[in-house]
Amino acid sequence: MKICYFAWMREKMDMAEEELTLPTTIKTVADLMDFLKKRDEKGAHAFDDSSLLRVAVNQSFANFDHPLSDSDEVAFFPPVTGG
Amino acid sequence: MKICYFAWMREKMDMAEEELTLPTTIKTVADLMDFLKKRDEKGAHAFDDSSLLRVAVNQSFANFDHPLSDSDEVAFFPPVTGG
Amino acid sequence: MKISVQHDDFDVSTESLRLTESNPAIGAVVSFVGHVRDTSHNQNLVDMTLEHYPGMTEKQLSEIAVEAQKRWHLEDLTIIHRVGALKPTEQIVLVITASSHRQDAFEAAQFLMDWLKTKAPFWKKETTKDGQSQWVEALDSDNDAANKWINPKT
Amino acid sequence: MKISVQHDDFDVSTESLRLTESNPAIGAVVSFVGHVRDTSHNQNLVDMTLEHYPGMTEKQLSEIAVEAQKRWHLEDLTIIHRVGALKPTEQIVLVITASSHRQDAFEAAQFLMDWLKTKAPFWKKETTKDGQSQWVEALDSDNDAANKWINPKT
Repeated sequence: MKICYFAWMREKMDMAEEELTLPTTIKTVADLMDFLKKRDEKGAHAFDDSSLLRVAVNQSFANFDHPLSDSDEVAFFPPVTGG
Repeated sequence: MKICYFAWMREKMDMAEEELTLPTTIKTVADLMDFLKKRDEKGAHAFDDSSLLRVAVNQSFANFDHPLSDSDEVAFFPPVTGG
Repeated sequence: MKISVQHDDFDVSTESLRLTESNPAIGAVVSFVGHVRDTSHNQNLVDMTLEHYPGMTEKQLSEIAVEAQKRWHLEDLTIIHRVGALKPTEQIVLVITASSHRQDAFEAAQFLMDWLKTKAPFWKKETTKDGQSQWVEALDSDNDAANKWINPKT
Repeated sequence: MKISVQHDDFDVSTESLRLTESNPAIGAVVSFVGHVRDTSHNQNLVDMTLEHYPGMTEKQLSEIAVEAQKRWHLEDLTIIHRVGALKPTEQIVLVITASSHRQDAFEAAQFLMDWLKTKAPFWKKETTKDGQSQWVEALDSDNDAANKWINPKT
């Protein structure tokens, strides 16, 4: 699975993207967020308040209960501010 | 008094403007319209259907009951179609 | 604020950058451009001639512009209206509104066009390929659009 | 229909005339341009950097454009959004809608901007003279504006 980070999520995670082989226990976006939050200090900080986060699965906005498979591209970022 | 005609009113009256010394019987725009309608063939034709006409007195839109004085500039024209 | 009645064509970029380049408070610029449209169904419009009432036109456009500035927070605005003979697809009218926020710019531009359409003394005459020419008739829909704005929003 | 995400600046006149010069059915062209605004109160913004999500950005902009074409009668539309570092007063975004009638062009342009603001993955970071930089926060008012359009008008 490819995970992308944008804006301050990229800064907090200190990387723009990573490849991850999905642990079998991860079924949804929420599971993945929980996994990344517990993985290390950076994850704990970045995923501390999930109400600040938005998620895209395969480049479409998704809810936290969206199911995941290993071939998905998931992105975490703050609410958008373009225009 | 200066009287101006625009668009098809100019064509029907066959002039863009004229100077007229106000007969003392003319107190309002409606009086003037009635006078011009009765003056000649062109006036009869141009002022035939007053519902098609708009009036400006001193370059502001005015109703037919607007009072007139000899120093006024009056204009007759169809509804505007700019923009 | 710039208001102009002219035969010459205008350039939207030039006119909008004139407003924004020295004013960092401007975040939103809305431009409306009206074009000569071939409404004759079989595309045989040769040209459109715009007549106006010199003096009253500028007066009416100024009054409409002042009203827009009263109702919305605008940093600046521009109205340019062409007169004389114009060909299909040519630009007829330009309205630009510049504001900190896009809602004000959008609403003010729409207001300016709706009122200009019913309150500024311009008249259009179309000439078609068969040599016929006729005055364009006013639309009820333009009156309806203008009437929406009679009362400032509360 | 043209959709572009680019660092290069754009020219409003060039982009709008590209739509109108060969299409005599177009009577109304509405352009919206967003500019880098100095919102730092004491005018000490040095620059604004726009980041985006390549791939998803183009996908979202296309979906928004298609939705606008479903809801309004549009002859054509253009969306250009800049990314990278931009200075105060510079142009950020351009939306152009071209239609036979101005109401369609105005509403569609407003819709495109309201949805772009909440659905297109762009993020702004401001750098001020004191060397501080911070991510711009999303506004509730932008969500409210976007939500107005959830249901197509009946």
